[in-house]
Amino acid sequence: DSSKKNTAADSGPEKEKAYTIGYCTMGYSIAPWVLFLGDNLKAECEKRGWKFNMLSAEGDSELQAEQIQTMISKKPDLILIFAGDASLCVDWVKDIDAAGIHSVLVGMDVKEEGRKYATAFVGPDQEQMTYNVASEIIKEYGPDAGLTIAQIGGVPQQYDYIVRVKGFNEACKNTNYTLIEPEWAHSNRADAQGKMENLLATYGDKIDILMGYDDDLTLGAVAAIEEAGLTGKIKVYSITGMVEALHAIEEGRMVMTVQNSTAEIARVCGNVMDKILSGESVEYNNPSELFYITKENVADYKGEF
Amino acid sequence: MNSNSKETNLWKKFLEMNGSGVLIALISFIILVSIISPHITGGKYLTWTNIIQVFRQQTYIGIIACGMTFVIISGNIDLSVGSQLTLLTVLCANFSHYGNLAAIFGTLTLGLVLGFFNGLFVSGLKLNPFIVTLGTGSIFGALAMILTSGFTKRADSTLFNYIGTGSVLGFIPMPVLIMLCVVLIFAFILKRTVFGQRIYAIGANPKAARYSGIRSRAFVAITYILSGFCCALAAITLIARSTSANPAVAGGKEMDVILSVVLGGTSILGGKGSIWGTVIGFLFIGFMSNGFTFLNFNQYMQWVVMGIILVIALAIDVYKQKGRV
Amino acid sequence: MRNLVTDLKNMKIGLNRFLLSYNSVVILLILCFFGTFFIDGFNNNISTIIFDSSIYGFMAVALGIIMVTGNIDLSVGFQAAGSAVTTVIVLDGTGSLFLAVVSALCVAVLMGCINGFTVVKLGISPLIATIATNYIYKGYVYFFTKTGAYYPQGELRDLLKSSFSRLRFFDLKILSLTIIIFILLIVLFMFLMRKTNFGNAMYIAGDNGEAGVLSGINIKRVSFLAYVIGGFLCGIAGIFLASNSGAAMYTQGEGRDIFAVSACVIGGIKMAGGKGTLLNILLGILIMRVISTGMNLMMIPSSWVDFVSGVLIIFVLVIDRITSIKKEE
Amino acid sequence: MPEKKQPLVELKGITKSFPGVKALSDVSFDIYPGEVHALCGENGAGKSTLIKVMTGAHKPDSGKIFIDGNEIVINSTQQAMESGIACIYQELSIAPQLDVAKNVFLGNMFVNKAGFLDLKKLYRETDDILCNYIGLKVSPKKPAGELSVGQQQMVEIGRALTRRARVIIMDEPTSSLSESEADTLFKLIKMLKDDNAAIVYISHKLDEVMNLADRITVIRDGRNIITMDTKDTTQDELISHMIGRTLENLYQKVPAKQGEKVLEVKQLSKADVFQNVSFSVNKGEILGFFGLVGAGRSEIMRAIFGVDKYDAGEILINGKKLSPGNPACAIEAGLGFCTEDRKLEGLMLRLSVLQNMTLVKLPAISKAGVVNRKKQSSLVNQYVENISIKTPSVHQLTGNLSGGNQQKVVLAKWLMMNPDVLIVDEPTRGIDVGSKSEIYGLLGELSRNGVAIIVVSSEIEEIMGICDRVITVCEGEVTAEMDIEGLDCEAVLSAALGRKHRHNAEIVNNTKTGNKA
Ligand SMILES: Nc1ncnc2c1ncn2[C@@H]1O[C@H](COP(=O)(O)OP(=O)(O)OP(=O)(O)O)[C@@H](O)[C@H]1O
Ligand SMILES: Nc1ncnc2c1ncn2[C@@H]1O[C@H](COP(=O)(O)OP(=O)(O)OP(=O)(O)O)[C@@H](O)[C@H]1O
Ligand SMILES: [Mg+2]
Ligand SMILES: [Mg+2]
Repeated sequence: DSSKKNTAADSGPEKEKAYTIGYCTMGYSIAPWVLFLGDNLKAECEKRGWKFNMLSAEGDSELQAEQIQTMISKKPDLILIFAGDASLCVDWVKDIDAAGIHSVLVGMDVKEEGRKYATAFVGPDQEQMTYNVASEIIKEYGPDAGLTIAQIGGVPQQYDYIVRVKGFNEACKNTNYTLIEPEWAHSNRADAQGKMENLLATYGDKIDILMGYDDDLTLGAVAAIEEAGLTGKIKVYSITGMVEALHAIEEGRMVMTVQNSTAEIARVCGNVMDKILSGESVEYNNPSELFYITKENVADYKGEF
Repeated sequence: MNSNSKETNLWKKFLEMNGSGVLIALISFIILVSIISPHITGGKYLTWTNIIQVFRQQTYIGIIACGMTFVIISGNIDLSVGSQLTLLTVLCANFSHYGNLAAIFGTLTLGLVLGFFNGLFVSGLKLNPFIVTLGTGSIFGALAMILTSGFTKRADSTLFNYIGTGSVLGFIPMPVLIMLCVVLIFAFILKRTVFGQRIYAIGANPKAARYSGIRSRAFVAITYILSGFCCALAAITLIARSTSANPAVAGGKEMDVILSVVLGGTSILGGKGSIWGTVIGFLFIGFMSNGFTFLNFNQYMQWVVMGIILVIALAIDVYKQKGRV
Repeated sequence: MRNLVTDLKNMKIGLNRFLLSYNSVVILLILCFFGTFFIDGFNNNISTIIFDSSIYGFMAVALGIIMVTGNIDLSVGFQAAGSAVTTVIVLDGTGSLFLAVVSALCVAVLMGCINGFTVVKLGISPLIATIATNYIYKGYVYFFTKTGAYYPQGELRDLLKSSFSRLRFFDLKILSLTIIIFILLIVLFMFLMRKTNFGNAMYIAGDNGEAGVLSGINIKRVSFLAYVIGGFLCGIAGIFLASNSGAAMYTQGEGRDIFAVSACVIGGIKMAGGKGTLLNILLGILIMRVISTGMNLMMIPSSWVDFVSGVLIIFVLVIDRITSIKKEE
Repeated sequence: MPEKKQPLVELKGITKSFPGVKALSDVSFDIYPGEVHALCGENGAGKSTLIKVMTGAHKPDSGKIFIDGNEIVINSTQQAMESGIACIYQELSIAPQLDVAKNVFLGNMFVNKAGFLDLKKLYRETDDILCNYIGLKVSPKKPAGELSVGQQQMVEIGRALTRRARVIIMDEPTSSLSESEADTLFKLIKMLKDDNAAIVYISHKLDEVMNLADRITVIRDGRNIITMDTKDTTQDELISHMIGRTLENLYQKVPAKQGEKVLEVKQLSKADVFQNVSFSVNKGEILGFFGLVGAGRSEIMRAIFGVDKYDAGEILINGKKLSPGNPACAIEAGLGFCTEDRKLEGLMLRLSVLQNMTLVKLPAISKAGVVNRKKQSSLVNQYVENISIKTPSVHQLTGNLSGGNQQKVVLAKWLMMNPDVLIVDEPTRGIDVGSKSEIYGLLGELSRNGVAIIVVSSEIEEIMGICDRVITVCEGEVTAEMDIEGLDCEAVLSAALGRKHRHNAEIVNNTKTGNKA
C-alpha cells in the first residue's frame, strides 16, 4: 500500500520538485556491469534534476545492511536497492517501509515475503535469465545429448552469481548433461583464463559447452580456449553483453550472450520512479527486456562497455 | 661431530635445504593427484603442457614472491603487494593507450615509487613494517578504486599481446621466460653479491649490521623498492595476458605471495631463506589449485584441504629445523 | 580492606595508563567533534556506532589479547563467521537456542585450540599459521553459505533475531544486550589481565618469553590459552552477528581480521607484544567505527574509508615513533 | 667440607650433545649445603650446559640426577625450582617492559586468598630486597629495561634470592657488574653460605674464584678434569688444569716501535655522557682506556666510531676529519670497532661463521658487487686457523659457538679489513684465560704490524699487562693519561675513581689485585 507514503501529492503541489533518490548498491566497483547500472541510474535521476545519493557496500552484505539504515536516516524520497542478498533484503525493505519511504528494487528482486513492503521491482529475473540460456542449449542439442558443461563465475559468495548458477543448474536438472563444479575467477580475467586452462588440461576436448556467468570473465576463458585451439569445438555461452563479447560472437568465438542492459533497466526504473513520486500507482513487476544475442542478430546490437 | 653413512649425509643435506619439507609435501601431492585424477575426471595431471600451465598461472605470484623474499630475509614484510599489483595493473592499462613504452616504463617507474613509499615509512621512519604496509596496502587499494572509479580498464597493444601470449622456442611462454629471468637474477643477487649477503646480515641482526658499517636503512629501503618493481613487472605480465584490469584484480594476493615465500623455508624472522625455496613455494600453491580442478573439488573443499596441507607442510619444515638455532 | 585499597590504587594506575595512550583519545575526540558539528545525523547514529563497535569489538579484543602475548591471529573473522554458521545450523536443526549457542561457542573454542596448536605446539610462526588455518575455517563457512545467506526457517529466524542483538533494556539501543555483554567482558578481561597471575604471565610471554620459561612459567600454556580465549570471544561475536542479521553469511568473516588489526594498532597495541590494555583496543574500535559510519553519513564511497583508515594507521605509527623518540631523549 | 654430610644435589655421568657438538660427556658434579662450589673451564667447556641440565633447561642424553640422595628426573625449570634449585643465567633474562618488582618476582608472584595478585605485598617485598640485600637504589615500579646492564644483573640476583632456594647457581654473575655491585654480591654469597645454602659459582675471573670457592671443579671439552679444595691449590695450577698446559705469563709484551699519529680526538663532548675528551694514538701503540663500569668509555668509543652522535669536538684520522654519526665512513677511513656486547652488537647468531667473518671485508673480495666465493672461503679458513677458532666447520652457525670462539669470530671480522686503528671494548669479557692469552698475543702482533689499538677494559691487570699508555675515565671525564712504564695500579685506580672515593678504591684494590702472587 503506497498510499500513506510521502509523495509529491502530499509534499507540495509544484511538479518540478527536486527529489533526492538514495541508491544502495551491493558494490559499485566489484564488476563492470554493476558499475554501469549505477552510472545509468545516476544519469536517469540527473536528467530529471533529482539528487542522487549512492552508498556502495563493495560486496559486503553486512555493510549494505548498515548503509540501508544510514540511507533511511537521511530520509530521501525514494530508495533504490541493488541487493547483495535477496533474503536479507526482506528486512531492509521492511525497515524502509516502516520509515514511510518508497523502495524500488533494481536488478535483483527481494524474496517473496519482502514484496509486500517494497513498492516495485525493476529488472530481469537473473535466475530466469540463465535458465533461458540453458533452455536454448537444450533446445539446440536435446536433453539427452550427454553434454559436458564447464562453468566459470566471479565470486562464489556473491548473490547474483549464486542465483545465476542456480537458474542454469535448474534447467539442466532433467537432462543427462554432466556439469563440472563451477570455477571461480574472483572477478579477475587472468584468473578466469587460468581456471579455464586447468579445465582444459583436465577434461581436454571432453568439454562441449562453457557457461560463463559474466562476459568479462568469459572472455578470459575464451582466450584460453583459443590458445588450446579448441575455438568452435567448445561452444561458449555467457551473459551481460560486453562490446568485446559481441565481437567474439561475430567472430564465432562465442555462441551467445544475454544483454542484460543496464541502460534498459535504468530507463524503465526512471519511468517507475516518475510514477511513484507523482503519486500514481505502479505495477510491482517492471521487467526490463533481455536481449539474447547470437551470430544471427548480433549486428542489431551494440554493447554497453 | 659423530660419523654417519653417506646416504644419511645426503639425506641430511637435503633436509638442510630450504623448503625441502614443502618439496616433499608437493611431490607427494602431485603423485597422489596424478594417481587419483584419472579415476575422478579422467584428466592427465603430469603432462608437459599442464606443468607449463602452472608456471604460467603462477607468473605474477612468482615474480612478486621474488621481491618479497628480499623483504622478508631483511627481517621485514610487505603486506601491500596485493594492492600494489591492483593499482599498477589499472595504471598500466591506462598508460597502454599512450603506447607501449609509456605503459612499460610508466608502470615500472610507478612500481619503484610505491616501493619507495613503503621503504620510506619502514626504514626511513622506522615504523613497524607489518602495520605500515597494511596501511599503505589499503591506501593503494583505495586509490585503484578511486582512480578508476571501479571501471574495468582495457589495454590494447600488440607488444602486450606478444608478452602475454608469445612464446620462445615454441614451448616456453613469454611470461614464464620473464619470471625465470627474474628468478635467476634475484637468486644471483641474493647468493652471490655483496648486497645479497648484507641483506641476510641485516635480517639476522640489524644492530650488528649497522656496527659493521652496513647502510642498513638504505638497503632495507632498496628491498622495498625491488618489491615494488616486481609488482610492476607482474602487473605488466598480468595485463599482457588478460588485457583487462579492474580493481578487484589482486584482492588478497599478498597472502599467496607471503605463503609462497615462507613455504620455501624463508624465516619470517629474517636472516634466512632463498629464492630457490620461494620457487618451490609458489609452484606448490600453483600445483595445488591446479590439482584441485583435476579432482573436481569445489571451492570449500579446496580451501579446507589447502589449509590442512599448508599446516602439514609448514609443520614438517619447523620439525626439521628443530635443534638448529 | 587492604585489597580494596590496592584495587583503588591500581584503578588509578589504570587511569594513568589510559591517559598515556592519549593520542588515540585525542583522535577520537577530534573525530567526534567533527562528526557532531559537520555531519548531520551523526548524533542520532552515536548509539549505532557504539552498537556496531561492540559487535566487531569482540573480534578486536580477541586479537588484542593474542597480540599481548606476542602472537597474532589473522583468522578472527572466519572464526566468528564459523560460530555464526554453527549457531544457525544447530538452531535450524534442533530448534533449541540454548544448544545453538553452546555448540557455537564450542566450535569457536575448538578453532581457537587449532590455532593454539599450530602456533604453540607445532611452532609455526603465528602470522603464517593463522593464514593457513583461516583457509580451513573459510571452507567450513562457505560450505553452508554457498547458496547465499543461510538462516533458520520461519519463526526460528525471528527467534534468533529477537534473542540477542535486538534485546534491549527500556528499549534503548544504548542498553542493548550486545553492548552490555561487551562491556562486561571488557571489564572481566581487564581484571584478568591486570590482577591475576595468568594475566601477568600473558604480558611476560609477550615481553620476554624465554625469561619466563627460565623462571618456571609455562609460557606455552599461556600463549595457547590466549588463542582459546580469542576463539571464545570470536564465538560470542559470531552469535551476535548471526542474530543481528538473522542469518549466517560468508561476508561476516571477510576482511574482519584487517579491521581488528587496525583497531588494535590505532588503539596502541604493540606488534611486539607485552604492552597495551583493552582500553587501548576499545579506543581503536570506536575510532574505526566513527570513521566508517561518519563517511557513510557523508555519502562518501567506501573505498575512501579504506583510504582514510590506511592514512590513520600510518599517522598513529608516526605519532608513536615521535613520542618514543622524545622519551629516549 | 664435611664429607659425611649428604650432597644436596649430585649429577652422575651426565652426557649431552648438540647437533655437531658433544657439549658434555660423562660429567659428574656434586654440591653440599653451606659450600661454594666453583665450576671452571675454558669457553665451550660445557659449564653453562651442565648447569642448564641441573635447572631443567636442557634434558641430558644420559646420566642421573640425585637430590638429597634420591634420584629424580628434571623435566622442567619449574620442577627444578620446586626442588629448590635457582639459577642466575649467563645471558640476561629480563622482561624489559615489566617493572622491577615484577621482574624480581618473575614466576612467583604473590597471590591473595581470592586468587588475585597482591601487588601491595609485591612492592613492599621488592623494596625490602632492593634495600636490604642487593643494595639497588631504583624504584620498584621502574621498567627493568631502563636499568643499566649491571643493575639488571642485580635484579636477577634478587630474583634468585626470592626463591628461597637451597641451591643457587650463578653463571658468570660479575661479568657485567661494577666493583661495588660485585662487592655486594660477594657479601650476599657469604650470607647465603651462613644460611647453609649451596652455591655453584661459574666465573672466568679466577681471583674471584680463589677468594670465594671452597671447592673447585674443572671441566675441559665437556669432561671432568679434577675436583679440588681451594685451600690446597693455586691459581696457576687451576689454569693449567683448565687449559691442559701450563700458561707461562699471561701478558708477554714485546714492545712495538711507534709511528706517527693516526687517530686524534679533540674536545669530544656529549651532554651528560662525556665531556671534552681529547687524546691521540700512534701507529703501533696500544692505548688503554680504564674506568669503572658505567664510566662512559663505551659511549666515547661508540661516538668516535660514529654509532652514536656527539655534540661537540672533532675526530681526525691520518689528519683527515671524520664525518660524525656514520660507521660506514669510519670503516672506510680505516677504523675498526669490536663492541663490548658480542651477542647484541657483534654477531649474527643465525648466520654462519663464514658469513659473519667476511661481512666487513665483502666489498674488497668482490668485483662489481659480485662476491668471489673462492677468495672468501680461503680467507676465512686461513683466519680460523691463525687464531684457532674452535668450530666444526666454517658453515657452523655462530650461535652454536661458545663465548670465547664467538669473540674470536668478531675479532677476525675486524682483522680482515686490516684497519689502521682498532678499538676493542672489553675484548676479554666472559672469556677464559686460554683464549685471553691468545687474544692478547693477537693484539700485540697487530701493534707490531703498525696498527694503532685502543683497549677499553675494566680489568686493571689487562691494562697494565698489554698497554703502552693508559687513559682513565671517570663519569665521562678523562681524569689522567699516563705511560705504563713504572706505573703501579694504585695510581691508575685512584685516577679512575677520580680521587673522591678513596675508600672505595681500597675495596676495589683488594678484590682486583688481592691475590696476585
Ligand atoms: N643450543 C646449542 N646448540 C648447539 N651447540 C651448543 C648450544 N649450546 C651450547 N652449545 C655448544 O656446547 C658447548 C658448551 O657450551 P657452553 O655454553 O656450556 O660452554 P661454557 O663453558 O658455558 O662457555 P662460556 O664460558 O663461554 O660460557 C660449546 O661448544 C657450544 O658451542
Ligand atoms: N643498557 C643501559 N641502559 C641505560 N643506561 C646504561 C646502559 N648501559 C650503560 N648505561 C649508562 O651509560 C653510561 C655509560 O655506560 P657504558 O657502558 O658506556 O660505560 P663503560 O665505561 O663503557 O662501562 P662498561 O664497562 O660497561 O663498558 C653509564 O651511566 C651507564 O650507567
Ligand atoms: Mg657459559
Ligand atoms: Mg662499555
